[in-house]
Amino acid sequence: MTTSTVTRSPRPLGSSMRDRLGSAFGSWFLPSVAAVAIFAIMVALRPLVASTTGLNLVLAPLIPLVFAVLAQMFVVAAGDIDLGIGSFIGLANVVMAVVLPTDLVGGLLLLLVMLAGYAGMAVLISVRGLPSIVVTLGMSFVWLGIAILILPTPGGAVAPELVSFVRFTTPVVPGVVIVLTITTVLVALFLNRTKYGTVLRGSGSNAEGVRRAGWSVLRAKVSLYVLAGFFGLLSGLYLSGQTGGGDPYIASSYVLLSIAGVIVGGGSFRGGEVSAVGAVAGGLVVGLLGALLQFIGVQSSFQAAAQGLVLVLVLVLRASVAWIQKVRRTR
Amino acid sequence: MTALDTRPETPVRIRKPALTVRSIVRHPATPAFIGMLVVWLSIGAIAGRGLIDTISAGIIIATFLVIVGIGQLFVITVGNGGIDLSVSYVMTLSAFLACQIMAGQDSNIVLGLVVGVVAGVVAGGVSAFLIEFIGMPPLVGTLAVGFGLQTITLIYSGSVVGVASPALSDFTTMQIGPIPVFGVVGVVVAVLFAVILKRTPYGRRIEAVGQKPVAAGFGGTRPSLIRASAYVLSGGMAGLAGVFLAAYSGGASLGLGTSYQLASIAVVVLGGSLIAGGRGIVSGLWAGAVLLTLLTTLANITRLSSGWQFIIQGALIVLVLALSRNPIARR
Amino acid sequence: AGGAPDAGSSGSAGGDGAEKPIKVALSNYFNGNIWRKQMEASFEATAKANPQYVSEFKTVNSDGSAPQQAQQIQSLVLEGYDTILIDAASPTALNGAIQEACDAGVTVVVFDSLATADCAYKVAFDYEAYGETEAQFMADKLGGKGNLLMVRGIAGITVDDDIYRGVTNVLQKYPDMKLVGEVYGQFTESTAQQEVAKILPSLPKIDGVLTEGNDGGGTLDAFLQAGVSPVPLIIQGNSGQGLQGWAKVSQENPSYETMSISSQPSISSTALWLAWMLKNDKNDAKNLPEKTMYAPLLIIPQENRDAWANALDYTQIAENPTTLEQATSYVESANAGTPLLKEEPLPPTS
Amino acid sequence: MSDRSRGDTLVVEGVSKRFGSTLAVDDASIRVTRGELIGIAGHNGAGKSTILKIINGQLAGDAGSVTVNDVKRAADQTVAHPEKIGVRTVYQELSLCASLRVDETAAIFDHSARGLGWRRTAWKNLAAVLDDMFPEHGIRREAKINDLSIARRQMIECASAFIDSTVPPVLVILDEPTSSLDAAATVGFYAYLQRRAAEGVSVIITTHRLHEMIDNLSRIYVMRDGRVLGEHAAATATKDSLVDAMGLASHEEARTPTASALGRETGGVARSTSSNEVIVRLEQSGEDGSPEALEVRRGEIVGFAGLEGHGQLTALEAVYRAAGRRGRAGRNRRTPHHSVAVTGDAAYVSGDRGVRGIFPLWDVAKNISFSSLASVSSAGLIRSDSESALVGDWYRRLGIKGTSADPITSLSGGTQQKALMARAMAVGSDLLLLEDPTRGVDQATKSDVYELLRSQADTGQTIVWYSTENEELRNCDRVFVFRSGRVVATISGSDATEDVIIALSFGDSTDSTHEEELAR
Ligand SMILES: Nc1ncnc2c1ncn2[C@@H]1O[C@H](COP(=O)(O)OP(=O)(O)OP(=O)(O)O)[C@@H](O)[C@H]1O
Ligand SMILES: Nc1ncnc2c1ncn2[C@@H]1O[C@H](COP(=O)(O)OP(=O)(O)OP(=O)(O)O)[C@@H](O)[C@H]1O
Ligand SMILES: [Mg+2]
Ligand SMILES: [Mg+2]
Repeated sequence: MTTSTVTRSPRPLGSSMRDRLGSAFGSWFLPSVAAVAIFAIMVALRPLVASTTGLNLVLAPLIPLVFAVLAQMFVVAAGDIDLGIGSFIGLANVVMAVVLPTDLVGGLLLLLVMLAGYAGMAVLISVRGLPSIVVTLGMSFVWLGIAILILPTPGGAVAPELVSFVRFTTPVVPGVVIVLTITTVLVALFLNRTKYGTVLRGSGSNAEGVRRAGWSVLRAKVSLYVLAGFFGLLSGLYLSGQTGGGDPYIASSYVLLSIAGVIVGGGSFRGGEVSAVGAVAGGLVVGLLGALLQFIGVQSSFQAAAQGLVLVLVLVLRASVAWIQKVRRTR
Repeated sequence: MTALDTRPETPVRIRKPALTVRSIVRHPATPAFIGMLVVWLSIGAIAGRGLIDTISAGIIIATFLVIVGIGQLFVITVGNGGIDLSVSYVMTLSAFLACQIMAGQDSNIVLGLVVGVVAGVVAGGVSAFLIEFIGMPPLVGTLAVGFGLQTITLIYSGSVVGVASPALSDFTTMQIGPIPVFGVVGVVVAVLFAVILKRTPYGRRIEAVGQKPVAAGFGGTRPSLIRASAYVLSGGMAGLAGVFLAAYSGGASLGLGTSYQLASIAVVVLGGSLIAGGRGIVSGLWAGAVLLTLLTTLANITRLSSGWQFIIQGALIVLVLALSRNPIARR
Repeated sequence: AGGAPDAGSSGSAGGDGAEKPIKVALSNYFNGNIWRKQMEASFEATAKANPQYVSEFKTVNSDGSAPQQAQQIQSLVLEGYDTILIDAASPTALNGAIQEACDAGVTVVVFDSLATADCAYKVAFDYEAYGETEAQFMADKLGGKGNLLMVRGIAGITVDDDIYRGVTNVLQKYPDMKLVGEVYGQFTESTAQQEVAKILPSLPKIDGVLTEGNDGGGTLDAFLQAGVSPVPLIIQGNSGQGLQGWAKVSQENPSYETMSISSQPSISSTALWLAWMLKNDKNDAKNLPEKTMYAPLLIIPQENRDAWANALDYTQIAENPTTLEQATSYVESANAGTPLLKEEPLPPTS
Repeated sequence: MSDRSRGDTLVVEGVSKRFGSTLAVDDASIRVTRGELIGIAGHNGAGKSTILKIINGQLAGDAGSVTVNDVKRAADQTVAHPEKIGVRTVYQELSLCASLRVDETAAIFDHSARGLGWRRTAWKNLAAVLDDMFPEHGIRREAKINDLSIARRQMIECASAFIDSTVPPVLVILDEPTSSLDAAATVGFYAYLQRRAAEGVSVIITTHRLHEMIDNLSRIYVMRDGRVLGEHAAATATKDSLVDAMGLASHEEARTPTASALGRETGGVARSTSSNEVIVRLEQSGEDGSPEALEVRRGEIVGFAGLEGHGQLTALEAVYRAAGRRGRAGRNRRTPHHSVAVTGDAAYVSGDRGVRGIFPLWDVAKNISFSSLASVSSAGLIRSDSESALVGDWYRRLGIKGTSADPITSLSGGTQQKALMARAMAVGSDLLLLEDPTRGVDQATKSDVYELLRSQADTGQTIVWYSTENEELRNCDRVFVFRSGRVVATISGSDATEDVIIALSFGDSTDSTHEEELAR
């Protein structure tokens, strides 16, 4: 008797390319290629970019953004979205510029309280089953309000030690490259090569399954949020060191940029589907995009549309690659 | 027919239980109405005057938020992570388009309104395409559309003198006795859409798709079409709100819609609708819009510092959420 | 007083052919309102009309993001611009990038919304004088007493803080003038209108309204719509909408007299000229006290109102295009320690 | 093996559990000795999963006690980490994380895998069991769970329950572990269980595949409506005796005369009441490659049968999508194996209530009227009197108790299912499609449903009925048996016994490769 081959048919009802997004190509590969490509174009246009100075100039402003993307990545890993990360980073910046220089202990304490705030949000979201998108939106006002209370108008002065720490570089390898590499490797190792990192990714993907295997899902969520808060603080640290002063609004654009970075970096809102390398690459892509458009000479008025277009293109590309893989597999 | 018909009659109670105090207290819109009353009366108590005029001014201004909010409510209610971040950009573009057509004359009011709404509908259609066909997450899809609209507006507005029709301007601010005509329009629109949501097959489908798209699909609807329709509706409502707002303020201006991007989401949630979809409460949205509109005034007349104003706003959003009962948890 | 943007091209600054043109970029952090659009346009018009002073120019904007603007500035350095003009997203956030640009030998001029970096030259509006001027006018008109409402800009930014400080400086001297209400109008006519409309019913009778720019027209509309009569004294913010509204009120009530004041978008041209002077070592620009000069605020008194109201579109903002001569005089007055902080020009005749 | 090897690993005494008005477990007692394999049989909703969750301490019971390895606790106490007392569970619904790799997944279960090389350790432990249990599993350690077939995922879950971890397994609880495994894998699985039992591990299994229990276990507890009715030695039990004990047989007898009373003696295609109008046309390529067509006529009841995962559901859904809307023609639908055309419109009853059926935020009335909104509306508005009338009518016809203003989630599963039946039937469509419609429905209601379906067919509605319960397919006029995506046989309803269907499902030779193909 002949055995006919059963092939996969498109899933019945309610299916769309959405299902393909993120699954097959939810990885670090495409964003990394994109980041390298953008960088290559920039070097081709201005060879100076490839020099140590050039790298420092181009990449330094991206470091806080990359940290913000990593922060967002941890929240997305939990299956949530953080609309408050921008104000949170702004508050961190204000604390580092205003409180830390005069009151080291009080400042550090305040930063710890901020981390505790993230843990609290995780508990609230997890235990009360609240929508993260609105809780974090509400908290964004709270962070901003505290920042304005501490520093009514931009100002303050960051401790010189912090400035020199952030500006650290070597003559051969630019400091920014070192920081980016170390961060990426550490986060990737943690997420992929430690057991708890794996549990955290698993908890975003199937919380019940992870709970049944004997892990605390609440603790996992709190861990992810605290990690997000920690990287938010790091982002604030680098912003403070780079700018030397405090500004509550400094990172307000990071909310949408960080979400875009995570998605471009192969993350998916279904939770658990994140990659550190991808997120860093996604952050670089989103951050370099402005510079690239500027190098190519896109008019300033067109920059918003160009950014939107690139977002769409990257996601369409990912959807198509996933689709092609799927078709090939059924052949 | 069969043995079934010979079964002794089972008493069937079909009618809904009567409106009891308990059912009112537990209604999801109740917190928003109570909040609205508390804020309104507090303003009156602190100021010691203008109780009626405060609420009529508040209701007029809340009406713009009610109109965009209704579109946002449909998008959120239809589920699947639905959120429309493009509304603010739609409002501004539609305002310019309509004002160019009206050009300070009364003869082209209808055409101006139609063009403003159609522009929003087209934008909503593009969002729907990106989200339902390409499979982009709504957050990113609508943002990409927003970026595109922003650029169009920036370039296009350079050549336009946007002055609204005086008659339409008068209409938005007209009062008969203490009753603001435009506020009545807002109530009528809210009632209309409440009826659409709760009393028409289309509205039932919106809520059904928001609860269980697959179940709705097997129940005879096309979830992706229903969802797409919500984005189109949202675009149209944002366009309408943009035209009215331009009329209210005499003409179009850049940044006209900016504050409505997140406010439109907040009022939906404040009003008791579920951010995860499946339950939309238009009455609550209306109260939430008035509440939010009057909240800044309350903050202003208490002369609190702006930092505290932000903190209170944020805390209020989180508090109302945390206290509300969510039948099905989260997204 | 005004002139076409190229009025200064006649070499009045002692042009002798040895002058070097500059390769200049404008970094604007936000172009989403009309003031910023006019500011960009002024820069581009001046640069385009004066090829002997400007060899190459370009405008970039960063959509409201300070870190992105910092990156843009660094990219501009890599692109080889020898001069960068910056309307800064934050007083502090760009200082690192600016310092690096200076270190790379780039002339940096910050203007309007300033950054505090030491190495940068600054073209400022004296916003404290803004507040003092309008408050003093108010005090004079109202005879030192009355209830005031203030429409402020955006919470937590320097401009708002400076103007407010100027206002309170003056009001301290007049104990009978009371600030009975404050709202935030976000420098946007429609927002100002809504916020004023909401707070009006809960305020006592208002005698005057202080504003911070691009908000007077909306404020006036709010009073008119609330049926307040007579309309209080509202300081206008130089927008076409506000000036036309003021003209209309005056038609009905000839005794209604107020003023209009705001910053000028053409400050970008002033910054451009300063950069050129620095590059060519003219007018002792390098030795400006604290590297700071002022661009005058534009005041429209009653008698200039109709000229400006007719010259402006509904959404436009009044400005006096800056010529090289004007810029030179601003620099000289600053060097002399008597900076020109305000001017009252008539609209340029085109 | 220690000398207390024949002691009791598990003693459950007098456990009860109530969910609202449902008494899910009623004074149940169970005993498992060391190294014993026992089964729990019972109808849907009998309380099997519930008692298992009380045993492993994930759910608090209301009364009774549970003793594991001589440690006794009250049943109302939950256990945070059952794996620490050697109790392992494989749940009915899969609990793997789609985004993880196989070795990462193994590590999540394996608390002994830690330190450097934790992934290698975890994989080594898992692979040891996998190789032993399913020698031809073909699972690679780098594969992502997302890319694995359901069968392979189930293999991983089964294997992970037996790995050597910090605390070795003492009692393993398996809730329907073999539902996606093919025959060969199932054989390997039970052989493995026997070996582990010989080492002293105790195992409790639930499955609806009764012959598996009879062939492989030592004792079988039978549950019905929450009560443990008795225990049967597998050696002497037969399928009939179990079915008897589960209370299905009495129902069987009660139903048969009704069926003949309805004039269905011929039971074949050419039933007098059915017209010749073709409602569904299903084209496939025959065994020799030539096209062949299967037709369903107006008024017919046709069952879709076969082993799970052989394309019945795909075909049923394709029929639904091929149907038109009211007054509109449908379109041809293709599946990998069929081209489907339908005349008229269709309504669908889903068996997976939770995901594909109910609208949990709504009351019962809205749930029922959802598919018939047009008929209760006038001028675009839903008329509440028409809606009430429609809902009331179906409340009476299906004998649903309570108020239609109750939230649907407050109803018992079976009643929810009735509401879903009402939703689909109220449409009055040409075609009624049923996907395991009696899942979770009690026996009395089941026979009501069968009668109702028959009467609907008599009024000219065509019914296509997918079922995993082969027993109930005898209520069909004809049954299409699926294998590897194609219809391989059509038999008349009266011939559709479990044995016949299973024999046809497997074909001449057991097609043990189909899972592989399904997986790719
Ligand atoms: N969390 C719950 N809330 C309410 N009722 C429940 C809950 N869990 C189970 N029940 C009810 O308890 C009864 C027993 O359910 P259980 O899941 O134990 O059945 P089962 O024998 O495992 O059935 P199946 O063979 O379908 O798996 C059913 O009537 C079910 O509807
Ligand atoms: N979109 C899809 N992606 C992946 N696999 C699929 C898809 N559609 C069907 N399959 C696989 O093809 C096989 C046949 O599926 P189908 O649903 O038709 O069979 P079935 O007998 O109805 O299955 P079941 O009863 O297990 O749901 C199944 O193993 C299923 O997992
Ligand atoms: Mg079960
Ligand atoms: Mg199936």
